[in-house]
Amino acid sequence: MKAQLKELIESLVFVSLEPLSLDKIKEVLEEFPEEEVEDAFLGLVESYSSNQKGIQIIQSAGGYLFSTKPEYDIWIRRLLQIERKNKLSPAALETLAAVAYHQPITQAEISAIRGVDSSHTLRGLLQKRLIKIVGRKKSPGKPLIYRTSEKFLTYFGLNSLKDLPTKEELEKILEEEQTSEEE
Amino acid sequence: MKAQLKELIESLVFVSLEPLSLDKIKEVLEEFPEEEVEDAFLGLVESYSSNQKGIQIIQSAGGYLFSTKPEYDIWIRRLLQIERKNKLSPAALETLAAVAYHQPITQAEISAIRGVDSSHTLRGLLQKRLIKIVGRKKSPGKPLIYRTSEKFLTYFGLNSLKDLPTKEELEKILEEEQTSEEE
Amino acid sequence: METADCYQVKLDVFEGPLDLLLFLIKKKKIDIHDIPIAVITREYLKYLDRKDQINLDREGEFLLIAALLIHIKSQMLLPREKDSREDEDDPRRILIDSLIEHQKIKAVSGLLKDKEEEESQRWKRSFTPPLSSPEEVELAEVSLFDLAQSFFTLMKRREQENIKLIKEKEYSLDEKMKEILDELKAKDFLDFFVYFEQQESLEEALLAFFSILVLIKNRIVVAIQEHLFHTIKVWLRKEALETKRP
Repeated sequence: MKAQLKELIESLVFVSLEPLSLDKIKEVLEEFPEEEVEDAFLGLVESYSSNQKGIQIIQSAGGYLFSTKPEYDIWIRRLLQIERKNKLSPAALETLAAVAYHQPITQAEISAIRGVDSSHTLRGLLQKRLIKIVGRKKSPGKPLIYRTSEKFLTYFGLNSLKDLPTKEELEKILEEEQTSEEE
Repeated sequence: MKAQLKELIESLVFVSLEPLSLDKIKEVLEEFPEEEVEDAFLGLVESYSSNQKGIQIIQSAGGYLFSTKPEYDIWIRRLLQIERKNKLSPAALETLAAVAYHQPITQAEISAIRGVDSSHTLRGLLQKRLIKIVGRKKSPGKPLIYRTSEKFLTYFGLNSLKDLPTKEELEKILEEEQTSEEE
Repeated sequence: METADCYQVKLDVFEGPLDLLLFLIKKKKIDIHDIPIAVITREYLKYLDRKDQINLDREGEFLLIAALLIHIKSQMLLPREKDSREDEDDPRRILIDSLIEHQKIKAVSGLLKDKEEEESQRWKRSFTPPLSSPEEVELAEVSLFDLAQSFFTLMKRREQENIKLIKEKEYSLDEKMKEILDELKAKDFLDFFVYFEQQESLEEALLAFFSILVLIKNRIVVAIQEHLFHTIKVWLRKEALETKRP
């Protein structure tokens, strides 16, 4: 049964509409002992981590899903006849970074951090659903407050916000950058 | 390269929206010798024919595609049903919006605002505890009146209903839709 | 049309007003924590001199920073009392903090760019076999924005039906019913559509609609459509008035 359980989980990850979490797998496989499900799941992830497969299991937004390897991108695009995907503008990326690190955050705060008015960029990100409105700040004018969305995580292939470097790590990166530039 | 070619073909079958024929694979992988592609393809099909996998390569409508095994059908259905139920449908969202901005409100009023009968959707929202019945209207027929619930606030991360974006704010966000799309 | 970020400087080596400052700081190889403002303002003015054309929007940002620099400079020149909060009060602090913050954000956006690049090359299956019992179509992610948007789109849709919205006025069904009855007493009948268009807000229109429905249901008025697709006329039932209180 164990081998079958692994196969079963494999099919679930395969058909899932979104990154599938272990919790949801357990919920679906309620008639099986939890530990067995967990073991089978770990076995599955391990078997996919070998380099012999064209498809991988990746972690994204708190769940697992199948994905192709980046190196096959050109042929896949050739098959699907899809042009290179549009990338976000530097302004959009910077605004996203500000939201990601300072959330919950208002438009005024983002503009202050970036040093330029960010309302337009913010609108674009909202349209793309990379950020979302989560409420209002209890301050004069009651401005709307923003957070990054689930889609933000999947778009950048992040499992959670914790995947981003911490503020301390960032400071270290910046220091290194400074020294290397001087050489 | 042979192993990689097998992986590459695996990715192509994986992403293909329709059964993928060997001819199409050869067309996409034009820079590789035909026999090599053929060999790799056969190797791939063979490696998937073992019973150790939850997903299989099956032949359908003149091509090949990945599929789950029929015996896992019940769990797959269970998963997809759970996933679907977890999300609010556009109809549910629209109804919820009508309640949020017009509460207290009756079913007839919601249906009038939306222009479609909303009784079914309303029931669903009631079951999800996103709205609640707060009494009856003192009008003929004494219709039930609805309000959004506490759960509604937590679901959307709101402190109070006053936190909902106003029409003006939303219009500001939406007005430059065209321009921000270009980013 | 160049939009919101148009006052960003776009050169190969740097971009944006704060970056200019950062760039200058790096170029002078000075410690960010010890900014000699005079040098920087001089550099900045030289930079402006070199430009043949000045975009006011763009330079406004620079001027803002220049003003900030001058302000800081003047504050530094004034004799200051030593106290424990000195570090917090140090005007340079604000600038330094925002510079560091901005540098961090820059670093993260570089990282996000790489992630985006990699992720865009990973392909996932975005479809699933259909279920035999079709449930409602689901939505990507539901946020407050979605909620508000769906409401206001709904309103827009209604708005196009010649009904204005907004207005905070409070109406009650009873008041509206009375208003309709008064109108009916004054005229012989009400043209349903004309009356509808006279309503100031969507709420009021809705209320009018319900009032009429209630009046019809209670057999106080009668609505008659003479031909298909014709307007509906609302008539008062004479006998109803005598037996029922409006």
